[in-house]
This record gives sequence, C-alpha cells and structure tokens, in this order.
Amino acid sequence: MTSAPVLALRGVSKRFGAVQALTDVELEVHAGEVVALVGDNGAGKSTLVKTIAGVHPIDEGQIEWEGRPVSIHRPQDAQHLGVATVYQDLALCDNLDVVNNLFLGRELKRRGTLDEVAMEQKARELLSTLSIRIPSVRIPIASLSGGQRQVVAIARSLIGDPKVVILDEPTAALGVEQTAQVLDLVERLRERNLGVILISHNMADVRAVADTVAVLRLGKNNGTFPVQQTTQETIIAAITGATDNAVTRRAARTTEVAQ
Amino acid sequence: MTSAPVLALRGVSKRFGAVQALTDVELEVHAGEVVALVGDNGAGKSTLVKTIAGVHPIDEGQIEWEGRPVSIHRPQDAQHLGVATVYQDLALCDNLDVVNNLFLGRELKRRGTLDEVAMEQKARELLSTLSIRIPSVRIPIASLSGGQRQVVAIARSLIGDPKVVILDEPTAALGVEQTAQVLDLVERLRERNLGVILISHNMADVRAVADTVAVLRLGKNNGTFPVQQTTQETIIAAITGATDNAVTRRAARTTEVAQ
Amino acid sequence: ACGKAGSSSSSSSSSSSTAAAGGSQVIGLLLPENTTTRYEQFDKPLFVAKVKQLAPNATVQYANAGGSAQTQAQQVQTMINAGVKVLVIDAQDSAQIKSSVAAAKAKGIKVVAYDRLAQGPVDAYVSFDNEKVGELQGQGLLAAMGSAATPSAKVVEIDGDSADPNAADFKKGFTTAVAGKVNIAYDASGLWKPDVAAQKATAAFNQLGAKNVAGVYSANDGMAAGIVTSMKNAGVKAPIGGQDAQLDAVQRIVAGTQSYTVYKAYKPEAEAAAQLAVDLLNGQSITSVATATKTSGSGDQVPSDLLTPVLLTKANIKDTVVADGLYTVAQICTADFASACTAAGLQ
Amino acid sequence: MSNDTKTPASAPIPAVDPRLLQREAGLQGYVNEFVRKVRGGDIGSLPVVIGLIVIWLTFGLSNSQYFAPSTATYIAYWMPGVGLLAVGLVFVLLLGEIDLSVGSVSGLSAAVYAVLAVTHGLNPWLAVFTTILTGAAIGALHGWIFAKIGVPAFIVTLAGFLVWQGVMLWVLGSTGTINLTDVGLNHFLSGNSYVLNGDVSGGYILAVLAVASMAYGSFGEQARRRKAGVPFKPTSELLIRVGLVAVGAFVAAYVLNQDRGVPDAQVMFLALLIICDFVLRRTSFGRKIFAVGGNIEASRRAGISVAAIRISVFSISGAFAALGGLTIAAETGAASQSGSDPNNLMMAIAAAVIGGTSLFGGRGRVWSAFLGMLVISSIQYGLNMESLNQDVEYMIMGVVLLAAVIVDSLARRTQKSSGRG
Amino acid sequence: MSNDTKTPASAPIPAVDPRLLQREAGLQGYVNEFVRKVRGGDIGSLPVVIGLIVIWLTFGLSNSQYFAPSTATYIAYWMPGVGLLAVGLVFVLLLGEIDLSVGSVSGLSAAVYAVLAVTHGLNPWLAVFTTILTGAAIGALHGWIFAKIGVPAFIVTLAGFLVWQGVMLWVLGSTGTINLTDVGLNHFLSGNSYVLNGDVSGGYILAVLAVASMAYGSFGEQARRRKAGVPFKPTSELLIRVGLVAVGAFVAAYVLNQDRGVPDAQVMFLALLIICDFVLRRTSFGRKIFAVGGNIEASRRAGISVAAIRISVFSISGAFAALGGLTIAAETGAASQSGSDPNNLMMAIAAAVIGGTSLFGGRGRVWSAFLGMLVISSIQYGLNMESLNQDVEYMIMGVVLLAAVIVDSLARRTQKSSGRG
Ligand SMILES: Nc1ncnc2c1ncn2[C@@H]1O[C@H](COP(=O)(O)OP(=O)(O)OP(=O)(O)O)[C@@H](O)[C@H]1O
Ligand SMILES: Nc1ncnc2c1ncn2[C@@H]1O[C@H](COP(=O)(O)OP(=O)(O)OP(=O)(O)O)[C@@H](O)[C@H]1O
Ligand SMILES: O[C@@H]1[C@@H](O)[C@H](O)OC[C@H]1O
Ligand SMILES: [Mg+2]
Ligand SMILES: [Mg+2]
Repeated sequence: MTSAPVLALRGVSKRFGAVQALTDVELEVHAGEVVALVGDNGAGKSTLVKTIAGVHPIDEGQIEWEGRPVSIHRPQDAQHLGVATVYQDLALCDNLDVVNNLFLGRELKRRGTLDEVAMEQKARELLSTLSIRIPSVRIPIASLSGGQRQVVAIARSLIGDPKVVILDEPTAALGVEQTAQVLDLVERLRERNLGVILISHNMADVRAVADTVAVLRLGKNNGTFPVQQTTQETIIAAITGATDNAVTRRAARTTEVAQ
Repeated sequence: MTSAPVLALRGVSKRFGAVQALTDVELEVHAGEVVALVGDNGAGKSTLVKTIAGVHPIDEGQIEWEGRPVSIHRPQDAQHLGVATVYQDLALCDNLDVVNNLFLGRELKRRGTLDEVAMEQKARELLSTLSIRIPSVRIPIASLSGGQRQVVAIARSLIGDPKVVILDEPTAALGVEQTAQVLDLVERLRERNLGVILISHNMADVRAVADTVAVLRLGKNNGTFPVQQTTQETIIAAITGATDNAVTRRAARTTEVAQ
Repeated sequence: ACGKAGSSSSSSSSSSSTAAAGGSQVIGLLLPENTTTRYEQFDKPLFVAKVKQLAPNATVQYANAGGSAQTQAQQVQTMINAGVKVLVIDAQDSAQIKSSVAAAKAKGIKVVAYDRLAQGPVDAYVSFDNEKVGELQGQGLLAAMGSAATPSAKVVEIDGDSADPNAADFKKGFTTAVAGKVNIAYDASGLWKPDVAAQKATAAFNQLGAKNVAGVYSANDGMAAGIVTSMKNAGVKAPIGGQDAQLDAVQRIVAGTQSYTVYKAYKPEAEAAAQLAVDLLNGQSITSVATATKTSGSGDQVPSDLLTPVLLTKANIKDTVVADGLYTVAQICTADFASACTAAGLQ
Repeated sequence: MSNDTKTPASAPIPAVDPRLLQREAGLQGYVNEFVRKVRGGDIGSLPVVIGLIVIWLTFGLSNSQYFAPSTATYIAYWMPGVGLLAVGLVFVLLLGEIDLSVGSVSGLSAAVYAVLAVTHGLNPWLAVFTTILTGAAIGALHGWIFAKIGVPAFIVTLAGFLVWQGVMLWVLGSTGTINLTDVGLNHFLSGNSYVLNGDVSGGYILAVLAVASMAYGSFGEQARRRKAGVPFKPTSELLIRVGLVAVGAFVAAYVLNQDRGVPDAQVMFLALLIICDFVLRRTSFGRKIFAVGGNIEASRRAGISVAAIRISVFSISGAFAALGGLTIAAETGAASQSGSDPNNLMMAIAAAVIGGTSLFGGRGRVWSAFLGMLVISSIQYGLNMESLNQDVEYMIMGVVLLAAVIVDSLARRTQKSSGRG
Repeated sequence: MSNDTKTPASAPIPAVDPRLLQREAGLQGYVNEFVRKVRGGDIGSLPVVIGLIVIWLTFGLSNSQYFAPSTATYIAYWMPGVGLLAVGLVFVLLLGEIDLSVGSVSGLSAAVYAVLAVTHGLNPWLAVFTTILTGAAIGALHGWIFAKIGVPAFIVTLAGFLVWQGVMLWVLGSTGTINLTDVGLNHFLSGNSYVLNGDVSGGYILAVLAVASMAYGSFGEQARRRKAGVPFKPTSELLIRVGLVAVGAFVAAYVLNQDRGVPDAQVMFLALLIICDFVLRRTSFGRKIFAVGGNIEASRRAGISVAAIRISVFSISGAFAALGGLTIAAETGAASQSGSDPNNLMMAIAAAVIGGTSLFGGRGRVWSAFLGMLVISSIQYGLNMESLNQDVEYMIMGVVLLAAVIVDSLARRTQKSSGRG
C-alpha cells in the first residue's frame, strides 16, 4: 500500500453549534482496502462519513482524492468523484416505491422518458443478490421493514460505478443471512479494487472483512490498527477508552457464572 | 413456568393491503422470562410487536393478558396493561430535547406544572446507567447520533412500572459497551420478574440472555426453542428456512480459507 | 397620583400637528376601495387639484382603505395623530365609521362625508343620491328595452356586494323604478366582481333560456364587463347597463354591447368636497355649498350638497364625459372601436 | 407449553412472496380485490367521483334544469380558468409547499396582456407569449428567494400576493378595466370558440383520440413488461379501465354536443393536463419533484439539486397562473382591477386538495385539478341557478365542499395505518 | 503509514462531555459565545428585532412624525385585534396545521355579540361569555371533523371560512352594520380605556410587575437547578436578560405615557400572551402540543390522545378568534358585514410566521404573535402616514414584509444543517 490513498482526510474538524463533533481527524483509504471505522456511540463516525459524502461541509482540514486536495460541498461533488454512501439514517423517500428509490437521481431512460420496465427488472436482480424478500418492488418504502429498507439503501450504492463505497452500519438491521450476504459483498468490492469504509459496532464482522481498523473516540483519532496483528481486546479498549469497561466486566461475570 | 403467561398471543393475523404480514401467530411470555423473537428481515417481528403495543389493531386472533383476553386498540391500552415498548423505528419527537422525549406522556409535575428540574436530574441518572455520553440532555433529539437516539428510546421504556418490556432490535445501533449495558439491563429486568420480548438478529446476544427463542418466518411461527438445549445452527436453519444458506456457505468458505 | 399621561408635553394632538405640518394645514382624504376605477383615477386627483387651487398652502393626506372598514378606522386614527384639521371620508362602511368620526370630532377635527353618508357628528356631506342612481338605472333599462318592457318580460338582476351599504340603495332605487313594469326572474349578488357576475349571469341565462331574457341589470360597469361577455356567449340579445361611466363601459356603449351607464360627475362632486373642506379649514360658513339637509343613519342632520347623477347613453357621451374632460375622444375611440365611433358620430 | 420444538421448515425460496395476496381469476377475483381495496381504504379517486355524483343528483333533483346539456357547457367553459391555477398549484403542493401568489399573478398577467395587446396593439400571440414568460419569471423569482435565501415559500408568496396585486393596479392604472379584443388566444379561450366550430364530429373525434391513445399506451406497456418478464396487468383489467374511460369520454362528448360542442378552452385545459401528467410520471424531472416532496434530505443526498427543482416548480406555477389569468380574462371579456380575486386562490387550492393532492408533499396527480374543479364548478353552478342570498350561498358552498371531502376521508381512514416513523 | 498503532488513551469518563464548548468566563466569554451563535445561525428572535429596528428607522427618517409617542399608542391599540387571532393560530401552527376560518369566526363573533348585547340588550359580560363559548365550540367542531373524520384541517377550515361568513351575514341580516355600545368588555377594549385611566403610574406599575416577576422566575429556577445539581444559567446571564427586558418595558411605558398611557386592550393582550406562554411551556398539555407537532406517530405511541389535543387546539383557536373578533369590533366601534375580512387571516398567519413560528409544526412560541404583529403594525402605520395610492402601498407592504423575514432567513441559513432523516 505505498500508492497514494484513493481518499484521505487531513486534520478534519467539524462543529455543530456548541458541540465539537470532530477534531483534527485523519483517515486514509486505499484502493482494494477495507477500512473499518469504529468507535463509541456519538464518537463522530457518521459525522465523518457525512463530511466525506458532502452532506455537511467541513469546518477545517482537507480532503484528498487520489492524492489531490478536493473540495466537497454538496453530495453531487462526492458522487462525481466516485463516492457511494449508505447512510445510517438511510435517507430514502418514503413516498416512492422501491424501484424509484433505487434509481433516484440515476434513472434509466428510453427515448428521453423513464424506462420503468428496465429499472424494475434491474431492481429485482439487485435485490435477489442480497437475498432479501420484499413483497413487491412497487410498494412504497414506507411499508417496508427496517431490514428491507436497509437492503434497499445498500443496493442503491451499487448502482453507478463508485471508486469508494462507504457503509455506515449497513448490517445493523439485517438478518443473519442478509448480513452474510453484505459481508460477501464487501469482499467482492475489495476484489474489484474499490476502497471501502465500513462502520460497524460488531467486532466479529469487522475482524472478518476489514484490513485496517480506525478508532474514533470523542471526535478524535484514537489509533489505527492492522486487523491481523491486533486483538479484539485492544480495539475495544481503544473504543471505550479504558481496559476496564462494561464489556470486559460483563465477560468476566458471565465466564464466572459459567464456571 | 406452569403459571399462566403474563402475555399470550393466540392465532394472531394481520394484513396490510395486499400483504398478509402475520398468519395465525402464537406467542407466550411468562413473568421473569426473556423470550427472543427472531426471524428473517420482513418476517413480521416488528409488526407483531406493534400489534401487542396497540399501534396496529389485529385483524384476527386474540391477545391474553395474565390469562384473560384483552383488546388492545390504542397504545394507551397496552400501556395501561403494563407493556413498555422500544420500537425499531424509535418513535421520538425530533423537535423535543432528550429530557422531554424521555418523559413524554409521563411528565413529572410539581404543583401542577412541569418539574423540569426533577426530570432533568432523573434523565441524567438514567442515561448514565446505560453509559451513553450525550453532549447535553437539553439538545433536540434531531442532533443525536443513531446510537444515542437508541439509548434514549430504551431509557424511555424504563420510566413507569411495566410488567412486560418489548425491545425491538435495541442493540442494533449500539456500541460494544452500550450493548453490554443493555444486555445487563435485560438480565436485571428478568431478575425483577418482568416478562421481556427481545428481538435481535445477533445470535450471540440472543443466546447470552434469552430463555426461549421463538422463530417467525414469512409471518408464521416456525418453532419455539429453549435456548439451553438448542444449537445456533438449528435456530439459523429455522430462520432462513434451510440448512444450506448464505451463513453456512460463508462459514464454510471462510474456514476453508483459514485452513 | 403621578399625573395624567401626555400632560408632560402639551396636548398631544396639538403638539403633533405642529410638528407635522409645520404651521401649514392638512386635509385628510379617505377613500374606500380600489377595485373600482373611479377613486384613484378621478376622485383623488380632482380633489387634490381643487384644494391646491383654493388653499395653496394646505396639503392633502390621502389613504385608501382597500375595501376594509377596519383599515379605514386605522387610517382615520393615523390622520388624527398626524394633526389633520379636516377629514373628508368616503366611508367603506357608513355605520361602522361612526366611532372614528366621533374620535375625530373629539379632537376638534371637522368631518366631511363624501359620496356615502357616514354616521356620527358629520359637518357636511357631498354626494349623489344613491337611490336616485338606482332609479336612473331602472329608467335606463326600461328605455332601452322599449316595447319589450312588459310585466312578463324576464329581467336578470345582478346586484353589488351586500357588505357595501350602497348596494342596498342601488337595488332599492332600481326596484322602485321597474316595479310592475318587468318581471325580475333572477336576482343574485355579483359581489362587485366581474367573474362572479359573469358566472351568475350565465347560470341565469341557461335557467331562463337565452331567448327569454329581455333585459339585464348590472349594478355597476365592472360587473357589466363580465356579463356582456356572458351574454355574447349565450346569445342573449337584450339591453344591459351599469353605473360609474368607466372607460370600458363607454366603449361598450359606443359599440352597442351595453346600453347605458349612470354618470356620476366626479368633478363637481370632488370639487364641492374640496370647497367644503377648505371652508371648514378656514372656519368659514358652508351654507352656500351645502344647501340641503340629509338625515344620516345615526339620526344626525347633515348639511348636504346632493348632486344629480346623469343617465349616460350613446346619445350624450359627447355632452357628458367628453365635455367634462373625463375622457378624450381618442381614449374612447381606440382601433377596436374606431368604426363604431364613426357610426355614433363621435369622430 | 412454549417449548414445543417444531422442525424448521426448509422450503426453497419461491419466486413470488407467498404473503402477497394475488387476485383470483375471473370476475369474482375483481370483485374480491375491489372489496379488499375499499376495506383497506385503497380506493383512488372513487370517493370523490361518488361525491360528484351525489352533488349532481342533489342539484338535479331539486331543479331539473340542472340536467340540461347547457350545464355541461357551463362547467366545461368555466373550469379551465381557475383550473389552470390549480394545475400550477399541484406542482407546488407536490413539493409540500404553497403558492399564495397565483391569484395576484393571474390578475397581473391579464393586465399585462391587455395593456400590451389592446392598449399598445402588440401582436396578440406575441403578447400572450410575453405574458406567460412574465408569469414564469415571477414564479422563478419566488422560487429563487425561497430556495436560495431560505425564506419560507408561504411568506415569499404572501409578499407576492401583495406586491403583484399592487403592480397589477399600477399597470391598469390610468385606464382601469380594459375590454379585450376577440383575437388570438383570447378568441380561442372565450365563449364562441368550439372544437371544429361546434360540429358534432369534434367531440367524438376527441373522444376517439383519447380512448385510442390510452389503449395504445396501456397495451404497449403490457407488452413490454411481459417481454421483460416483470409483472404486468392482465388484459381483462386493462379492458375494464379503457372501457370506463371510453364511456366517460363519449358521454361527455354526447352531452356537450347536445348544446354547442366542446369549448376550445376545455380542450386546451385537457391537453395541458395530459402533458403535465406525462411530465410528472414519465420524466426524471417529475420524479425529482416527487422525491423532493417526499424527503428533501434524501433527495439532496441522491444528488438532486433541490434548489433547481424548487425554482422550476415555482416558475411552472407562475406560468400556469399567467395562463389561468389570460383564460379568466378571456372568459369574462376584460382585464380588470378585481382580476386578482383572492377567492380564485382559495378555489384553486381547494380543487387540488379535493381532487386528492396532499398538502404535505409527495402525493398527488395533476388530474386532481380537473376532478376538484369539476366538483367546485358543479356546486357553483347549482348554487348560481338558485339565485340565493349571499349568506345562504356561502353556507351551502362550505358545507357541500366539506361533504365532498368527507366521503373521501371516511374511506381513507381505515388506510391511515400507523405508518413507520 | 496508516498502520501507526497508538496506545489507546484510557482516561476516566469526565462528568461533562469534553466536546461541549463552554462559555469562557467574563464579558469576553459572552461576546465569543454570541459570535459563535450568530455564526451557527442560532440567534432566536434577534434578526426580527433587527428587522423591526430597521423598519422604525426607515419610516422615522422619511417622516419625523413617525417618532411621535402617538405612534406607539396607535401600534399598542391596533395590535391586539389581529394579534389575538395570531395567538390562536400559533397553537394551530405548532400542530403543523392551519386554521383558515379565524377571520370568519372573528367576524361571526362580533356579529353574535352585537346582536346579543345591542339588539337584544343582553348583559354585555354575559354576551361576551356566550360569544367566546361560541367561538370555542366552532373551533371544537372543526377540530372534531379533522381529528375524528380525518378531513384535512385545511379543507375543514376552508369550509368554515365560507360557512361562518354566511352565518355572519345571516346573523347581521336585515340590520347590517351594528354600532356597539361602550359598555363591558367593549369599553375596556375600545379607544378610551387606558390603564389607571391613563395615569402615568399605570405604565410604570406594569413595567415593574413584568420585570419583578421575570426576575423572580429566573432566579428561582436558577436556585432550584443549583440545588438539584443540574446545569444552570450563570447569574451574570440572568442579569443581562432581566436588564434587557427592563429596558424594553420602561422605555415602552415612558413613550406611551408621553401620549395617553397604556391601552387596556394591550394589557389584556399581554396578559393572555403570558398565560399562553405558560401553558405551552410549563404544562403537560403544552408539551403534548409540541410533541404532536413534532411527530404524530411518536406522540400516539407515547400514549397521547392525538385527537383530544387536536380538538382542544382548534377550540383554543376558535376562542381566540372570537375574542379577536370582539377586540376588532371594539377597536372599530361596530360589528359589520366586512368583519370577516380575509386580510385579517393573512396578517395573522404572517404575524405568527414572521415572529418565528414554523408552518411545519413543533417549533414556535406565542410571543411570535406579538413580535410579528409589532412588525406588521409598524409597517402599516408607516404606510398609512404616507399619502400612497393603493398600488404603491401593496407593493411596499409586500416588499417590507419579505425584507423583515429575509434577515431572519439569511441568519438561519447557516444553521439549516442537513438534519438527520
Ligand atoms: N446536526 C447535528 N447538530 C448537533 N449535533 C450533532 C449533529 N450531528 C451530530 N451531532 C453530534 O455529534 C456527535 C457525533 O455524532 P455521530 O452521529 O457522528 O456519532 P456516531 O459515531 O455515528 O455514533 P453512532 O455509533 O451512535 O451512530 C454526537 O454527539 C451528536 O450529538
Ligand atoms: N404499514 C405497512 N404497510 C404495508 N406493508 C407493511 C407495513 N408494515 C409492514 N409491512 C410488511 O410486513 C412485512 C413484515 O414487516 P416487519 O416490519 O414486521 O418485519 P420485521 O420482521 O420486523 O423485519 P426486520 O427484521 O427487517 O425489522 C414486511 O414484508 C413489510 O413489507
Ligand atoms: O360607484 C360605486 C360605488 O358607489 C359603490 O359603493 O361601489 C361600487 C361602485 O361601482
Ligand atoms: Mg452513526
Ligand atoms: Mg423489524
């Protein structure tokens, strides 16, 4: 990984009113690399993702794309660079149906008008690779289950031809089977030489697919670890900021009971 | 567990337009029992929860409370019986601050007017037992992170004096430490002899705290298992409807690679 | 205990009036609405010009209530604050204005009622007789119908907005004039709005049958514009008239699509009001102008100058609106109406 | 008891979700599905149509005149004016916004047209073009202040309501009411212009065109969907739909032919409705309007320029207000100072909402402008026929308006599912 | 490079979130925090206040008369009428709904009062009571049709707009305008009733009362919060706030005393504002209104009876419309057929919105009715003073109204963060 990272954040800070959500954050993602971004609730992970995706402009610092500084002010800017994002808060239009949400902003056309047939066909294919069962691709998003919505959001990010895919807790609402499919998907993305940023609270998933783990704590970097050489305990300690935490205490207690 | 279940569903069905979301579902929860409700995405878990909580009235079947049939038409009905619910879609008022959301509908009063001071004090205590860090309990819910919102929703259900607590994917958005705290909390609820319905896609969590696992598949019961005597594979097979599924395939593949 | 508010300075009205007018004298003119052309096109400029001529150092403060009695009450108070000496009020609502008139009188301000007789202690009144306007309209219609005016002849009547007290006067005058001579087969309010009037007229024509309509009454010219179009569309060939002598109405009269209008010569009305206002301002007697007396709705006896409205038809266009300088022949005879004008002997 | 351990079923995933209720074959299937839809509150414009029929029957029974063909002519003639304002408003309502300026803009446009074409003798078509452009520009200005400066649309257009009314008075200023000359678009929109000069063939040709193009569209789509292997509507259903439209179209043509034919203004109105419906449902611009109306933030994140959509929608609303103003002026034969009647604004909003467009954005169709105006014109005509006092008229109008929507609301109440947050 | 492994920090959890920016001590701290808030767009009613000052300066510089104390009397006297409609509307807007009927209900109420008290000679206070009850009942009826039948509030109240106008015309019927007798509440609200009969002490007593109760409230709360160990505002900040209010109150009292004192109508208006503010912010009923306005489904799930809240809010709006109608009638001296002026509705909505209440529910304060009316009355008076033609007046009114909100929108734009979905 000596080549320039496809995406790099340099000293990024972001403030909301009286809350300093991010302070001097650094992050690098290379092509073909899966970076897991982990951290406590409210650590600033989603905020970081949104700054990259152009949802919030950054206050200070710089974003570099393939080695060159770029400015990302609007979601379009990020999309044109080749960033596809799955947001934690999904961001779907409740009034539109599944097909329309999938292709929103990137509709397929035929003689200048929407090609509903082609979109519907493509949507069915896409959803079946993620083994989700949705009663009909023509029902409004509002009537889908949490996991079904999540899968639609993930499928959305695969339309188009991104270079970096950002997944903010993509498997949070997913069933076991769908989770497995998404992890497979992440691996396929890596094979296609894309950069992937994966946010997750599930250490097992992180260890299964990530190359690197970046820890955020209270809006600041708190270490970057190669997955292979790092124990789960080290990562959890970096997340919680202490080696003695609810997780270790719980673990200790339950093993005690079991013994 | 020979006493009457505190809550029982008998042949409950629910339809949305052309979608038959639940068909003849049976479920029992006893005092001091943690029932895990599991199933694929879109299996109907949240719909089931909402029927119990009075969000959707049921189309057919019966709900029994402490052995007697009851009718639940509105959320108030369920609350008066003693059901507290954490919804998957959280259901918080974005414009209100954390304290106000916590006490919504159950405000503390002092001489007839709202006792903001007491509520704020209580809110801080409650949130700290769930080890969540929120910049201020006086900022609107809209500006909280996904996990922070989740914790507020969980804390809400603990205000009042419920007999049955229903948690719909409570740890989906939570960090490792907060997840551990919520699992601890579930155990404390069981110790206080409450009935708990826990929905989760995380088999490890389910096995850690549940007594019984009820599986829902395509809106129908697909088996009820005592956790102690059942393997994870059996449960996953019941969820996915097949012993050969993406999870087992993935497991096989990754072990292969590791070897 | 601590003294009356306002007593620290001198009396508020006098202090502000000196501040406002710097010793000069202000007359307030309040007109009621803006959907009828006359007010800002004629009444206001004619009044202002006459005041300038009679009292060069007096100024006129103007306000239009936009059809709201509440706004007009606010405007009266504004003028009282500004220290006017005389108010000339065309009341949006001649009853409701009573308390404003009383408030002005309490400050020693003289009040002239213009066009509509305001209630309360009014000093003088200039107007056309509104019932008389209705009567003229009735006579105009009967004349235009000629032999068709029989007790069974069906007439469609579109009145003004009942929220305007004048509307009742017009209706009353008209009804008196035509009673027993024709059959009012349809009677509804057009709210002073051309589109509403046009729709109601269409409904009436459908209802009665286009061929059976022998005459149409429109309370004013604005509504007549819409009704004339409805008549054309429905194929109703019958006389129609309004009031106000609006330019478009005069043109229609030239073209023959409207039969008459009632010309209320604004110039004498506005100038009489200016004369009264200036006389009151200078503390002079007004008996030479306000020769008559009229009893207002509040029972006050008001010295009045009542002008006579004129029925305007194709025959007397030249002698009325053109002669009075209201419109030039060129204004009336635009390209669309050129040939009709020639036929009517206007050009 | 809760411990009975079933063996998990392990069926292969079926192609169609087994929980999706399919319509059974044959007529019985339709009836069942229909009953299910009505029960579930999923009934489209059915309640409004029922409301409309009730209105017709009520007025017709109280006054047999109401069933005369001239009633149809009246409605067809007076609908387009305010109806066009309503069409523009549907676009704005789809965004979840409101445009209070349409009444004033329509009044101003009539004034601008009159001054250009009559006073200054400009070529009438050029005057029409300039007027509509003015309307669009005014709308774009509203949209810009809303989208770029961030002033709520309600306030921007409330200011517009006042300002353009002032400008209208100023434009009409010296002349007051201006009689329009019967040329150009004005002739086309005013009372003596009927399709094919009122020849009976006119109405039937239009009806045939409508039915044929609808049939072509639906069967064409069915064929393409069948070929692509995605679900399609069965032929029987398409036949029923086309049949219903055919009955409506031919009955309307027949009734209008009994009187004077199809007013050209109505033809223009229908043509614009078809175009707008196409834009909203079949173009990506239309799709974006729905998206922004549904979830602004999601649309923004999907790369849609929310500001551009807002500006264009308000500009469309301005253009329709201008065209509506021209139509109202043509209908009444003159441009006057009362052209910006706020009542027109109210009726236009009411029409859109009665026809089924949501005030909260993201849900609606331009056809609701048509349906709503049909309801309103039907009530208005019924009341106008009775020569009632103003007080009674206001009361009846309000109550009937409410009644027309109550049917709809009652039917939909069952559907008002708790929705997801 | 991305592999540098830092040892994780393991500090204990601090009591206060380290990311929460605290205000530094001293004056500099205030200045810094203020600048930060302005930058972040978190500026409360500051922009509207600035807009107001700009309006005052503009009119004052163009006409020195505008700075006369009588201007203050005018504004204080004419504000309460429409202001009371705006107060009722704030409640409705907080729900995210609209009430188009307030103008008509106010007109009807004036008519009902006039007929009862003047025509039938009922005891004037009993007549007032009956009238307000009528307003509340009408509002409750609107609320019921909206909440229980599910007709959109917009349509229900649009129907109300028409129906109650009709009823008003019918009530006034043959008599038309009815001049009111100067007794009871009518005397209190009309032009010759000033606090303590216009004695200068009146204004100052009110100012002292306001400042003292505010100081008592804020310091009391500070003490209780301090005792409970939850964060509280520092004494310096409270002093600044109380000081600002004191300056405002005493300046207002001084200016009004230069003319005729504080109009009683204004005192009633202020008293009602204080009560409503208390209800909205300090009672669980008020909290529920905000909750329903923020998220209906979440409120329902929290066990709030959404229908009950809706019905009571519309009933409050009806009661305020009735009281507003009585006030307007008292201000103008009569109940007339033009009492239901739709302009009043427009101005009341504009006042609420200009003052900072959102049209989309869940955000606002009753004080916005006050602030907004202050802006509108200030503009209106300024325009009334100039001898303008209607056209110019409409234009200026619209532009100034827009300008007053633009300041606010520009300031808030920075804040309009992308929000979470
Ligand atoms: N729009 C906003 N306004 C104010 N504060 C905000 C806003 N967005 C985020 N924050 C604050 O910034 C902090 C970081 O939030 P963020 O959503 O990035 O956390 P996260 O790491 O994604 O947490 P989680 O794991 O719970 O999703 C939180 O304390 C939150 O309160
Ligand atoms: N309001 C609704 N209208 C129509 N269909 C609905 C509605 N609510 C749920 N459904 C359908 O019912 C089925 C069950 O949804 P539900 O939310 O109960 O699933 P779930 O088991 O909670 O899934 P997940 O694990 O993804 O949360 C889904 O197929 C969904 O599309
Ligand atoms: O001149 C008329 C005026 O007297 C009346 O009050 O309003 C309508 C006008 O046409
Ligand atoms: Mg997050
Ligand atoms: Mg669920």
